[in-house]
Amino acid sequence: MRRSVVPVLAVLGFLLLFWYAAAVWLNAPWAYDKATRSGAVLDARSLVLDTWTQDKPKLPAPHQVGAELWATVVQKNITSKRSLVYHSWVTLSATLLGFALGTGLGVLLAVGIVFNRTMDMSVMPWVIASQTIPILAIAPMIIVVLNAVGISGLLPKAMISMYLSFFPVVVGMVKGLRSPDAMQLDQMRTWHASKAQSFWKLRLPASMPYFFTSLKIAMAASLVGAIIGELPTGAVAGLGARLLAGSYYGQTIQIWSALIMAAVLAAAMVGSIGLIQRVTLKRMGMAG
Amino acid sequence: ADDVTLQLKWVTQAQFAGYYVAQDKGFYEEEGLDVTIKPGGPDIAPTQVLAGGGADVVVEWMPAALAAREKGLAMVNIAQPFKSSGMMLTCRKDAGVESTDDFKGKTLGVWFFGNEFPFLSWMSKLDISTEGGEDGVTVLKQGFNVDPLLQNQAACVSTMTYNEYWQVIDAGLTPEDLNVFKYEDQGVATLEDGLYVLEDRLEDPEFEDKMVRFVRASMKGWKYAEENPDEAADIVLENDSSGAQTEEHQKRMMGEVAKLTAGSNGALDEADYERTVQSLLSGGSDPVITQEPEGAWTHTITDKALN
Amino acid sequence: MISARHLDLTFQTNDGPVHALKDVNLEIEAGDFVSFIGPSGCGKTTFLRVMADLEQPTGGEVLVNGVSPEEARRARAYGYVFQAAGLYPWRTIGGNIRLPLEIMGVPRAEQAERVRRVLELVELAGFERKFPWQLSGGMQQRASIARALSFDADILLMDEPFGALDEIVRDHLNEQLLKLWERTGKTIAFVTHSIPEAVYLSTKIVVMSPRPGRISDVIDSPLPRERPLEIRESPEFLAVAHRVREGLRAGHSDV
Amino acid sequence: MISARHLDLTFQTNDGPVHALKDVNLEIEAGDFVSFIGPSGCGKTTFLRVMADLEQPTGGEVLVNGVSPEEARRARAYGYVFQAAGLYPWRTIGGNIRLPLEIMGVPRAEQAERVRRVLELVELAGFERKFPWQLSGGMQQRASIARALSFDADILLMDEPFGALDEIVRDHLNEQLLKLWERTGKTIAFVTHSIPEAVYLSTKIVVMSPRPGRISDVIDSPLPRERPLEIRESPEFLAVAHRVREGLRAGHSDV
Amino acid sequence: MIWLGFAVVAWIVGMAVNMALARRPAGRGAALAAPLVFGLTLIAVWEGVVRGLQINQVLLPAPSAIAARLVNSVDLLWVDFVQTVLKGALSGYVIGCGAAFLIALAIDRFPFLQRGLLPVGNFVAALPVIGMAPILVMWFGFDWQSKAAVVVVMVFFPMLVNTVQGLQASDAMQRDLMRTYAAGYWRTLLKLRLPAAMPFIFNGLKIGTTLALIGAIVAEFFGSPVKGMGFRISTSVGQLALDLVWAEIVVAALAGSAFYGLMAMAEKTVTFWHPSQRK
Ligand SMILES: Nc1ncnc2c1ncn2[C@@H]1O[C@H](COP(=O)(O)OP(=O)(O)OP(=O)(O)O)[C@@H](O)[C@H]1O
Ligand SMILES: Nc1ncnc2c1ncn2[C@@H]1O[C@H](COP(=O)(O)OP(=O)(O)OP(=O)(O)O)[C@@H](O)[C@H]1O
Ligand SMILES: Cc1ncc(C[n+]2csc(CCO)c2C)c(N)n1
Ligand SMILES: [Mg+2]
Ligand SMILES: [Mg+2]
Repeated sequence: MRRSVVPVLAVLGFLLLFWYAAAVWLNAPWAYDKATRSGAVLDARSLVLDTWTQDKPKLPAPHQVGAELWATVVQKNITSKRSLVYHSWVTLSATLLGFALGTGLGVLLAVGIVFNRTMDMSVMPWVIASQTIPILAIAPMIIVVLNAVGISGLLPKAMISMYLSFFPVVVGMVKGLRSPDAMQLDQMRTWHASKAQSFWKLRLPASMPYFFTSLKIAMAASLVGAIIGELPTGAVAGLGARLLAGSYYGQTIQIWSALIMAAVLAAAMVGSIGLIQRVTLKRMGMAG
Repeated sequence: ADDVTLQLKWVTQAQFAGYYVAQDKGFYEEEGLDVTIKPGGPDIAPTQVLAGGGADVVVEWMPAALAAREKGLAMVNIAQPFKSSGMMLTCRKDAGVESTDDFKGKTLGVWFFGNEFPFLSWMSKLDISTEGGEDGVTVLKQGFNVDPLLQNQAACVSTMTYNEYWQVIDAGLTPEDLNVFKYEDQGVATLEDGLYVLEDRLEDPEFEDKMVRFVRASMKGWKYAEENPDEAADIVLENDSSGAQTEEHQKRMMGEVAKLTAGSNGALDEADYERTVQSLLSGGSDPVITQEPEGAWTHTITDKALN
Repeated sequence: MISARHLDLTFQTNDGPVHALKDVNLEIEAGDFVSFIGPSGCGKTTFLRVMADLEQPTGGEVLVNGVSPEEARRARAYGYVFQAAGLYPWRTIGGNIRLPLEIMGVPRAEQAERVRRVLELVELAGFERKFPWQLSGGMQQRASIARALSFDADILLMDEPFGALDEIVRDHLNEQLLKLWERTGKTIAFVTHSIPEAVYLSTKIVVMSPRPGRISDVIDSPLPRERPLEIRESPEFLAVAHRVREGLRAGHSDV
Repeated sequence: MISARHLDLTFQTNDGPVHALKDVNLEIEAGDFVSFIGPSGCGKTTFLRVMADLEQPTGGEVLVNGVSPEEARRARAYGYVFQAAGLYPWRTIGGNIRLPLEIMGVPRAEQAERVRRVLELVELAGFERKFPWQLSGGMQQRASIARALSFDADILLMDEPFGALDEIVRDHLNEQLLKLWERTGKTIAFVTHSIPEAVYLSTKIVVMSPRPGRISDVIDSPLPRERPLEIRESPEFLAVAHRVREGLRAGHSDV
Repeated sequence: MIWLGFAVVAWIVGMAVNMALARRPAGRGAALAAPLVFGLTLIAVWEGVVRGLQINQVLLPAPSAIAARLVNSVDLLWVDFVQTVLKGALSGYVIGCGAAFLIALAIDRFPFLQRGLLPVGNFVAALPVIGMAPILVMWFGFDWQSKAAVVVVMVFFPMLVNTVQGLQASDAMQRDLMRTYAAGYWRTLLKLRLPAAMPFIFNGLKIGTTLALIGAIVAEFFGSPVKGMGFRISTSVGQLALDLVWAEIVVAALAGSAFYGLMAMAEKTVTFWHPSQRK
């Protein structure tokens, strides 16, 4: 752990440098554009300065994003609509609900697939095919249809999260529930264990490592789902709405700060699953 | 109180100030209505929401509504708060666009999602192909913002007088750098932001009565907004839950929107309607609508509401 | 106790059928210690699995305690020790041994008592709360034997239980197993690759030959029931070992 | 040929250091067949790995052919047979044996010739085009021996190469290995758990004891170089075996 | 009512057929037939419900209407397919997977990078790529290049992580063997670690197929020329041409499944030796 501090810092430092350089490169055309229209001549110094301080840059400089984050995360009351914390919470709640639904659905499907040959043979290819459907295309329809039957607010977004997050859970859990080897299953047979007993005492515990790995993927997917769900709900609130509004008004700084917030959110949630995983597996004696 | 759900065409902004003012000032309440305003967004088709029963009444542009009507969704215009069109094409002078003749061979940014119909009628009136090439224009599906113009990816982009145009200005281009072509000036203006409901629901007298009260209160809201633009902008800002709108932009937008609503008391002007229909019918090989629509509007609501 | 008559078993594989057992006839008396020995792939495991109702014969008949293997399995008539220890990594040693007891619905108090007893039996008292990976391979194997003993089945089926152990540990466990067998009078079927092990442990040695798996020799051991380790250097022992070796070699022309 | 002086090796683990080898001294002459025997975990594998430059000693010195193990490794002085066959599943048997030859840049024609020859040596002619998983465990093990033989290194390091095989196959391979050793005069270091195997094969038997790994006895075999299988019943053989067993038991109080 | 009955009957019949299929011994035929029957059942139920409940076709068109549109608009669908799948998705997929592969090699070669780049990379991978789409459209313009860029970003990390993991998949003993042959880095890479990494690499490649398609389509929502599957979907919703929307979705699902299937087949031939492929 400690050994990685220096390399991580080095990589981060390099990224930052690269970012500043890219900002100069990408924002220079607009600086020149402005200069030619106003008839001014740009020297190197003022060019660099200009590219790092534009209002709507093609790529905002890191300090601009940092300042925006500081202003919207720390300096705003967290109940204010202009606080990123508020919007993160909106997204997070949909993410968590969708994640819970997706995990539930995924586990149920996996159990069905493992225990029922009919399901195994007919459902799996369609689960894969379902993921090739561009979700952004049907997201508005889902929302309209759910709206039509009177469901609105958190749930439609959560449904889209669910749609994206159940897939990794199904795949991982099918693998996990099938991970006990033939010998372990035979053992159960020699003890004349019932199906339920071999599920609770063998298949389920054996699937735990797979379960947590899929949870991590599902959590990230769920966040993406919540954000997608926020785009067509009318950009009401949430990180997705911030992305969209930023995009609508060309506020790149706002886009980037929402993006970074989303990544922080994802990293935090995936990290906490990792933590739970470590504790659980350790208590189960599977941390080896 | 009676429940009414209104679906807007776009995100919360001063374009819809009248409705927010009516709600905020209690005009709806006075009429015994409990109104829910649903903001729209880039992927929300108000026509579809109406069909799905997600809203009782929607704000929509007339070309989209008529197109939907021809597709079998019987939408009826019950009121028309916007008298004139705010749509225009904003071009860079340095891209060499001085008049409509200069469009040929250029790249133009156009909104789709039901907003492309006015542009297509205009081009067919000008007899310019939209398939690209020397004598045609190359059409870009314009995203949410005016980037293509700023980055010289397009010679012109679609803008609204009250919104995107000012984003261009905010970005640092000056009015002197630009040439604008208003659809109104080109004689191809189509009616924007009207209120639409489903035809069969109007047969229900109770619903009709609800709509009468709704339109009355909404128009009251619009007139209030025209008279108190700054206060109206503040009300809009309060209702913007994304927290992304700025006061400056909304006040300016309210000022511009007021110019468009100014000539309307809410009742649809038949002449405007005829002009819109003719413009849409004349769409060359692929017109937006193929036949004269019937029953696409009614005055019954506004008649009852305004007298 | 266990009797096989004209037993046949053919596996259907994509490469065509594999004849794993062919016309196998065998009688095992209650209290016998029977070893199965034979080259790899001759069907020892398959035979054991048929007895345990883990594999269905394609011909012939097996009776366990006078009933079919399935009924015997439902009556929990046997403990099965697999070739690998196969302990559950998420359960402690105690938890692993308790597992079959939980499944069979033994009351809690009795579970604890039995776990304690079998752990003592395999000399693992004090390791109850350890996880399998905290034990050496030999200890794991003993825990897996303890698990098979915990529910006191009359018949013990053991498939190369000591294959992975070094000679000294193996000798030690062999002694322990013999003692257990004597004390409890269980019937044991035991698969091994080691000739000395087979001779040392068994009252009956079954030599098998492959393709298709047949029984090529059944040797009733002349050795007394009481067997110190030194018996392995006695002439009787060497004679039996020799006979087993010859039997094996005969079926082994195709190495 | 190989000499170890005051060899020490400590592994650093999260549970603290593990002293795998302590003050190990040994001389192996060219042409010797040396067996290492000792309880699990006593450092046999570690010692072999040090000779092969796969592990760095933390103290003392090893010389192979008068140079350091690293130089010897770079000079491709030895073939190593691991405990498990370790064949690459994506290569055929022939491809696996060809692997070291490709790496060492042997010309194509000669590669084919050598593969043919070593396959014959381990009696796998005809299996060249099969994939490892299509062979039984014993055959895989032989293929891995063939691979180590293919490039004709002077020194052969073998870590329990016959551990997974049944007695008959094992006897057979033991004979073959002896013949090969006699014919080629290679130096062989051989790890085993089986006392008879160690005694049967070796000119020198190294008995090790654990925690920390030390050499507790080095026995020079009095048996002649020519060894029929029957020699295993001779008194000299049994005497050596007895001495090895005693040595093992001494270091084995902690089963 | 009749149509609702039809839906119920279709469901019962479909399930019965599949149950019968499942009881038969497994074979290639059943493995193909079962999902097919299941799909047909779903479609029949869909048709029955849409007609039975008289669902407005601007909300959910019936499969028959979608099929009709599919047949009538082949030219249009083909143009969109070329623009989105062949130009956007495929080129981005190749570039993204290729770059990820090369960088994985570099990371694997230099442990410093591995310790520094992977944690940062994991953080970057947590970025919702959807949010990147408008930015990339801004940077790379409206045509397929920006779609390819979005695809590159989407497929990059799954591929990178899998390849890095795969390169560590050879076991210690196999690596030691190469050491005893005094084989250098490149030889070890070529003869041992790359082949051993193949199952993981294909995992990344397979995940990438669906991501590539979704990425290319989604990116078109943020600006595009007037063709492409994403463009058509987003504009057709506005025109209430839902049958065309669903026709595009069907094409997308077919293309995605075919792409996935192709990779799965390649996997089967390349990693024929892996236990999961043997059975
Ligand atoms: N499930 C199966 N499907 C197909 N063939 C099988 C199956 N199980 C075993 N066989 C084949 O049946 C034969 C007997 O196998 P079995 O496992 O009984 O041998 P064994 O005597 O136990 O060998 P070993 O000493 O190696 O454990 C072998 O040829 C084997 O390949
Ligand atoms: N890489 C390692 N890290 C830490 N400890 C190790 C490592 N390799 C071996 N050891 C320890 O060193 C000691 C000697 O191990 P080694 O593998 O040499 O034993 P061995 O004699 O070959 O045993 P076996 O007969 O079981 O193969 C053991 O206690 C083992 O746990
Ligand atoms: C994808 C997309 N489609 C359409 C519009 C245009 N639009 C819809 S409502 C409205 C009123 C003015 O704000 C305008 C201009 C856009 N901006 N982005
Ligand atoms: Mg077996
Ligand atoms: Mg070892």
